[in-house]
Amino acid sequence: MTEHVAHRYMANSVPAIKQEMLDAIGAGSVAELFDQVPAGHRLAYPLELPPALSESELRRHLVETLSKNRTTEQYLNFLGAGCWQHHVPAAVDEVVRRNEWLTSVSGEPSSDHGRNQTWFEYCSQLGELLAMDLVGMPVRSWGVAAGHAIRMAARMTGRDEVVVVRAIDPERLSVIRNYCEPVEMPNHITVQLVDFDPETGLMDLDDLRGIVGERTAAVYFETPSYLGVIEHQGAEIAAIAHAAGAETIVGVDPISLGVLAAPVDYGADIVVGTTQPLGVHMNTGGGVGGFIASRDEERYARQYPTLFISITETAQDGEYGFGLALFAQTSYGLREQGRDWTGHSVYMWAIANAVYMALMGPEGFKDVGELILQRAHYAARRIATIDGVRVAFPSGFFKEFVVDFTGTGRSVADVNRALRDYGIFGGKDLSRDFPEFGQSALYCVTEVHTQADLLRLVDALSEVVAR
Amino acid sequence: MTEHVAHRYMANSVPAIKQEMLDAIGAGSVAELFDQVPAGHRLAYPLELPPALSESELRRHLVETLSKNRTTEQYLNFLGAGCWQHHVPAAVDEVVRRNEWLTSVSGEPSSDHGRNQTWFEYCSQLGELLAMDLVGMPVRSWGVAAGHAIRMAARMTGRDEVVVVRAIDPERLSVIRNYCEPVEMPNHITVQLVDFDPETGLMDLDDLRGIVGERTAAVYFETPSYLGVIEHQGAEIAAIAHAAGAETIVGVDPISLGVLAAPVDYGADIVVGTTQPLGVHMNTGGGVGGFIASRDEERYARQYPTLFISITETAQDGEYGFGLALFAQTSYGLREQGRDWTGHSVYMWAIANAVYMALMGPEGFKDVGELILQRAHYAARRIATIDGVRVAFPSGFFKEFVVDFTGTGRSVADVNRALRDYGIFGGKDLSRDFPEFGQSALYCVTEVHTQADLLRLVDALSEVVAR
Amino acid sequence: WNEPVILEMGYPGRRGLAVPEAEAEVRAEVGDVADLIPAALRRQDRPALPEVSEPEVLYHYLRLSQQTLGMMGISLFGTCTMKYNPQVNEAIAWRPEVTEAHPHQDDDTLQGTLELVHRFDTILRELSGMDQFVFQAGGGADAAYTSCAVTRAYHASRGELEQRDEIITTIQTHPSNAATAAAAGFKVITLMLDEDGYPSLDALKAAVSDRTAALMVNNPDDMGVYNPEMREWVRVVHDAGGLCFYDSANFNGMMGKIRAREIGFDACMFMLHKTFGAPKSGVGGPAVGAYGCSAELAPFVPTPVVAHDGERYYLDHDRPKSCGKIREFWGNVPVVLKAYAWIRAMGAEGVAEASDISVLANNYMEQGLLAIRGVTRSHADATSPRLEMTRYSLARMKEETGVGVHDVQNRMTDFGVDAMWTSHEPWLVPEPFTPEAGEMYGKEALDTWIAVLARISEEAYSDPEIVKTAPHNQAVHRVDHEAMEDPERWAMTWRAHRRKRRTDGAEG
Amino acid sequence: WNEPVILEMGYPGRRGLAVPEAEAEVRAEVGDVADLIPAALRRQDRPALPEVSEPEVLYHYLRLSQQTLGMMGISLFGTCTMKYNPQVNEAIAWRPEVTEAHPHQDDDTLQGTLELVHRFDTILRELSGMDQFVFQAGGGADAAYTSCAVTRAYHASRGELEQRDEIITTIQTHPSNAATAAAAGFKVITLMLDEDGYPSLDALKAAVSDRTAALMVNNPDDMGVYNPEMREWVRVVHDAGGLCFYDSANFNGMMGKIRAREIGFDACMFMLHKTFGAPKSGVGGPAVGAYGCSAELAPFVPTPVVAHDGERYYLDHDRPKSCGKIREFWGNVPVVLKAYAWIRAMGAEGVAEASDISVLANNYMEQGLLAIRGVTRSHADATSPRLEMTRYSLARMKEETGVGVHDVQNRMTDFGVDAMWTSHEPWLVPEPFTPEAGEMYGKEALDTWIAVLARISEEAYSDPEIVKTAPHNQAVHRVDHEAMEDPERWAMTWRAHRRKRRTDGAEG
Repeated sequence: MTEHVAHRYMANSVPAIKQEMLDAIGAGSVAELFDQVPAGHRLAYPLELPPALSESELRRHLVETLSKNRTTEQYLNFLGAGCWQHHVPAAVDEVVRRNEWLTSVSGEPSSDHGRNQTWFEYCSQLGELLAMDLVGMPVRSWGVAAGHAIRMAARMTGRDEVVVVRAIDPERLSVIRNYCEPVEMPNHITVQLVDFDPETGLMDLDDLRGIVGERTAAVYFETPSYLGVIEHQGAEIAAIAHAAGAETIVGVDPISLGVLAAPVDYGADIVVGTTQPLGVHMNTGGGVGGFIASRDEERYARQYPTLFISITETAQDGEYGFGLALFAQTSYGLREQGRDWTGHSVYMWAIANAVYMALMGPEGFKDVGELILQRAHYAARRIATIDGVRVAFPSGFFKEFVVDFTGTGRSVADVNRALRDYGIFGGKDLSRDFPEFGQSALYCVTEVHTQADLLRLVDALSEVVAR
Repeated sequence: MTEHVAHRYMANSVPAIKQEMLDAIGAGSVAELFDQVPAGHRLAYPLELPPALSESELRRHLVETLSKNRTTEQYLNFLGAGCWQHHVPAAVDEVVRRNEWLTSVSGEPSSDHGRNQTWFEYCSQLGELLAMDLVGMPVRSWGVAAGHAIRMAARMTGRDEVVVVRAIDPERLSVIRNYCEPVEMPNHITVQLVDFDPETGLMDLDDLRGIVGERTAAVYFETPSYLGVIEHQGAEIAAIAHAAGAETIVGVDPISLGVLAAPVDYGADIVVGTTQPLGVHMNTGGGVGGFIASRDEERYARQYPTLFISITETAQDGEYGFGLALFAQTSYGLREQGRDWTGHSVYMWAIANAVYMALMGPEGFKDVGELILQRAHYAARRIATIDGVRVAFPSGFFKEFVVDFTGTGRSVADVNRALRDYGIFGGKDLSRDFPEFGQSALYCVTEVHTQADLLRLVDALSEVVAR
Repeated sequence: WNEPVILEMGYPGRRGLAVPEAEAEVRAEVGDVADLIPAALRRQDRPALPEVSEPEVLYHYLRLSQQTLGMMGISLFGTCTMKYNPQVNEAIAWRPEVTEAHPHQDDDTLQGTLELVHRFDTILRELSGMDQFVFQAGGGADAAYTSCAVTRAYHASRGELEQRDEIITTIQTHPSNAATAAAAGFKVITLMLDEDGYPSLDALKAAVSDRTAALMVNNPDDMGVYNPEMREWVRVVHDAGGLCFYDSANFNGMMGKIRAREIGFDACMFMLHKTFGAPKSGVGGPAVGAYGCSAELAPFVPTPVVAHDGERYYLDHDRPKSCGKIREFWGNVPVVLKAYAWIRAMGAEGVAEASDISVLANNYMEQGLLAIRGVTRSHADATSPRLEMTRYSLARMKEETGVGVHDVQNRMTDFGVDAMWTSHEPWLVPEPFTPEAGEMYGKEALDTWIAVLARISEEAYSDPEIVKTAPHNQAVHRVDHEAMEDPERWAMTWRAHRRKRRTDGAEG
Repeated sequence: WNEPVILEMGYPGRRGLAVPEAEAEVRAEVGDVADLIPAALRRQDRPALPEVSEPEVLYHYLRLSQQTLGMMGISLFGTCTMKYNPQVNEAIAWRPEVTEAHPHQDDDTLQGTLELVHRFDTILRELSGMDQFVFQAGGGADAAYTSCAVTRAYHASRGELEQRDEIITTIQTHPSNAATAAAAGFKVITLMLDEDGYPSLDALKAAVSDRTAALMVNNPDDMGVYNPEMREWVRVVHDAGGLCFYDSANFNGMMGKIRAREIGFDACMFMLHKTFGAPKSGVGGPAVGAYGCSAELAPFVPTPVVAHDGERYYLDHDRPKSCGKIREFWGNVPVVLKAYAWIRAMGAEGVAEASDISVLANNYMEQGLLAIRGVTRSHADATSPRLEMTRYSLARMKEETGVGVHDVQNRMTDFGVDAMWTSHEPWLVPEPFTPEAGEMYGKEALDTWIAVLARISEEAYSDPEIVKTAPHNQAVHRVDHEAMEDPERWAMTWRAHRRKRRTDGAEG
């Protein structure tokens, strides 16, 4: 029992090997090597951790604990709101799980050639979807991407205000606010929210015109918006921003880009968005990622906080090589003088994204966009037929829409609790963040929802609100 | 809808490519290429298959259908009887699932070097466990291995009887009978069953002596036996066989070999057994595999029906190469003149076995063998304390033991049905195949069963039989 | 670098896996472990397995996997239908609902699996016209053996087994038919080919008699030649009281075109790990030879059979006429699942298109390959197009340059092209090879394959040494095949290697 | 062979994935799809994505994975703790209970995940002495930013934020501390090293004032040097009203030896993708910087926090003093799960032993490396042993042979050894490198690493061209780094590459 058994993860966890190494360096004990750590720094009370488990015990412990979860395989799920249930092709998972890249670090182009090429193919394919030439390596989320893009715009313009659409995910807005710094900070960027039309969910352009001014570094809006609405005034918004000398930053869900115009086509200067829908599981929220893209102009390139992968030539004629570009301007290169900061992000998901985009191709994106539109609109129309239930913006949306239960006298929390008995996760409750919609929920319908699923939802909802 | 969409698995499923190829060969249509197939051979009625599914539809269909199963993760399982629940290390699964070997065929040593080496390492490590120098590539099951080994012995000795222990899996015995051919066939091998002692489950040596004779090609027995008993009269049995000029064939469960003697040490000439416990999931019975091993003598080697992998030298000094050996004597080489026949087997499981044995090492096999012994005996002793319940052979067993419910007045079918309500799969019902044990079941306890699990079983059994 | 053999690795005391200790109460109750084992059976020595850590084991085998070409390159392996193994099928087959299930669980707890197997049975019936499929056979040869066992049981039930002791096959039917027939106790009669590439009807008639138990035959054969007289063959055998078994290993070119039962066959088999997209796994399995037969033969198939009573799926064990077991349990369930998933992804249209493409692609390749110096075709004068594969010969190249098919195989791997298949024994044409284009690879890949062979032909005619000493670019150089046939030098295990090397006086 | 870029592959009309059609009733109800999109927002062009089949995509990326060395070779990447990523952790993290869960599901349906996260929080508290951990930060730098955000909220709550606008760090603390402090709006004061390898206490005292918001520091630093005066540092900063943040990125040598809170720190962060065995994924993530802090700072951490009311786990969103969100949702759950699994496999003893081994192994390597011609150590005269890593220099080699650290990095990959880490900027010693032995690799691997460097040193002194033109053995030759910094030539996407290549008048 007290006998030392070597640990399976540590090849040198064998007393004889340790002694060999101690002998080689002429040390009497391992403790000697920690001489510089004063006694006063050492543990004041002994470390108490749960006992070490063998793999079979560990596996069972984890499986049994996780079995307390309910999943979206078991439940019909209509939650989206920044983390969406799209089909993830099995080939994507197979590729992304390969130990070769999971265990890679940041070696030389020679040791990481395949991974670097894959990252380049992520940027390149996203660039085709966005019709933009400059795409950075991904950042940690859409909100993070928006935050960095706003800071880029502030540095580029030397201005200190940003105009942000109010129909935005409150979590994302909170991230943006953290990136814009509190008012006490000297470089604080003031976030000005611009209203939306309560009838259509579209941006109120009059309000926008009133807010944009000479301190405006950028106007930021999204399409589809958080409320699902396809903001189609992009060209007008960009014109207003540009007229004031501000940058136009657009946030997009890239899975819409087979059917929706690329933001650059209606005037975007910087485009940000999420990478999660492109082949990444929801992972309880751990699947999110963000991107930043722009025209390939030095003015923009020099402000990116991200790493870049560039294709280049090698010592061998006709061979492609791939390496980190513009590394020197990052926080790795310049510490506090660098562009914001970079570090671990979600690069493995960039591999998933690359595989996903390659599998989809132009037609796949068109097909999936159309299917989502069809099924989401079908769902909204059927739901709107339920007594007392209203769809706030019944047209011009992509995959999400606001369902208003106020007329039923039931709260969203109530409805969702009741739906769980039907094996359904109802939409995201908006009643706290958007009280103006009353008891409303954001429903998400994607290509994974069949007509039968949607009818099952409608039946359940009908029963629940009729109670 | 009727528009042709290229199929995702077929790169040439594009009309333009097909036309390019037709043009190249000067054919007017694909139909022309089937000229030799007469009209009278063609489908008489059109093919009706369920509609093609996209990956997301397919995935969901399969997951939803399979969710009707109950698994041994959800239920506490005591079924064994030839397919056992042992811990499968995750590293084994990770390795065995690699597409490189899944998609390999049988190329040259140069294209399949890594796979061949891994197969060689399977044979080599199994050889260490068995203390035998000649190990063939695996066959499809333990029963298949036994059947081939008996035929090898018959060819080697020119005799036409085999003596087989009666305490054997009836499924395995049925396979053996199929390999020994019906009496109508000229090369029929007569299977003589030898009794076991009803007190101990060990072979009745007097009966054996009476049966073995000059027509006996081989004596076949197992340890542990189907009933779980460690047959410790191996040396005596082998002596009786050898005295009659017969071969001794022993079947073993290799996971016992860290604590049980290697059969060669008590006289085995040919050793067969299962590979499933060595890192292969039960797979609803699809995890089974068998092996054949012997001393490295030409007399044996020339009779194997299996493929062999030999280590050898290459054109480069000091380099190892691996290739198929003794291919010419197989059915691939000699058709009906070959040794029995070979073909697809369970070679991917040999990779799993190789990884498993490497992870376990000598100490791992010892530890797991001891743990199984301890927990299985603990379970048997606790179960034996239940009123009316008897353990048929309460000592000298490895991981399985016979629990006799006759005294409770309940049938095994009844008990097992009741146990399912406790989330437990009870032992294999023996009442049909071994009526002499009355209402008995074969219980299997392995390293995955904790004390708490065993007590849960005992509690459930106590309640069930007390009803 | 040269990856060591695992048995050379490690350090005493290192561990790759932790085994928990028994609980204190368990230890107390059962006492000393040694006492639980009869003295005669206690292991005395310590098996000389490697002692390595988990990462060392993992990365060793991952590196070895990387030294395996598989479909990372181009692999057109004839008589074996290289097919895409869809990743979704793998993903599902590795879920716990499949891997963590025991075959003896009560049918009520396996309804999902039983349903899928039954659905797939129904699909195969549609594809073949047969009335019952079983999945117990662990490969194509195992299915051929199953057929022999069913044939025995059928004739035995009629009291004719002793009389009917012959099985007829053809020289281009897979060797496993002849071999399993012989192993099952039958005499084997093998028909040779006529100038059209298939045996004549007259040859069959001469072989058939009241001793005929069965005909075992494929069509098209292993050279891609279709025998248009097969209906008459079946009639001749049936008239003599024999059964007809159709080895559908080469079904890929025929999918959706013909049905074995409609041509008159009593039984057939499909290789789920070839035609139906499950992995071939190094021609190694786990695999499934799905055996199907007519209602007349169904009582004789191995037990159990997956059945459906209208409400519930169950395993039917109660089949008194059954030939018994071919293998323990009821088949390689994950493989059946993958095959089912494959056909559900293809549908009837996809299956038919795959057949079209594979035949078209083979004929396209033939055009390119026959233009290469030193390449000829078997039965060069037969005019009918070959189906999904073609048998070629490098006899001319060998004669003119000394470079034979084995050299070319090795050289191909230098270009990332998996070694091509030659031919089953016996080689009817010298220096044979048999690529099968299949439906997976794009035309670009086929063009590359042709170009590689063309380049090797140029090398053979200009600098044959390059080809004869290949490979130059792979994880290993050319191996010494002779040593592997010599009892003094072959070594099927590391312990044999160490022993024989010691005897040689070499190194250690 | 040279793997093409995916955008060069394919054929018009090929598909890699099927998207189902909407059901007939759905189509009928919603009408023409185009009408569902406002005209101004309809996509007019077709994105120039590749058109490839599923197998083509799969094998392309599998081949690229094979061209990535990772831990298939030996990788001792300093400041980053290369650690085994246990396969069981991966297997569990990819189960549907994790992957197929939505973060907004009701807490009742996420009890399993919440329990594991909460258990892990408890474990990290034990390891650090802190009172609350959050996992929202998607990496170590993100955790540093979290610390800055908490620092802001804390000082703001006391009305001191405007006054406290400085953060102090040291030159051998990871750049992300300085960078996030600046991005958070603080002025950054960076202390330089003294001859002992760490900044003097006096330098700190000189920097501290009533403008000090916080100290952000690691210990040991990125050269393996431990600052024994850290208790005094914390006292000095606290006395001035500042907070102290301990960047525990280099925790591997310290596990089980020290606790940040006991030394006085207010907050710390652990990198779960380094120290706790989750994959590093190309220093790319998904990753987690677990941020922990004292009870005093806990009200300010990002929301939500995983809590337990004795019966039920829940997400606590109701934290009015919170600094808000650092990132959407509540963290990279699979990474937290893997880290939890890792520590459950290690236990307290395993963790302490890992720390011992990593320090022992580093000192063992130092012995071997300093014996190699051209290799020196930073602060050569400092006598205290380095902990889990050591900073070396190849300045002498560069001077004597012209071979620098970049050349050596490239040459190492020829031996299957991943390029070693140099040093974060700024390089305090010329031509630096920083291997970190860790506890995963065996002594054999460390010996190999030393031997490879010794061989390269011999090459540098005998035939430097070999080293300068390396790699010779890899999937790619040495790349043109200059082009990647030139706006006219860099190309971060294929479309940029095509455009710029066209402008160059080259090729296409």
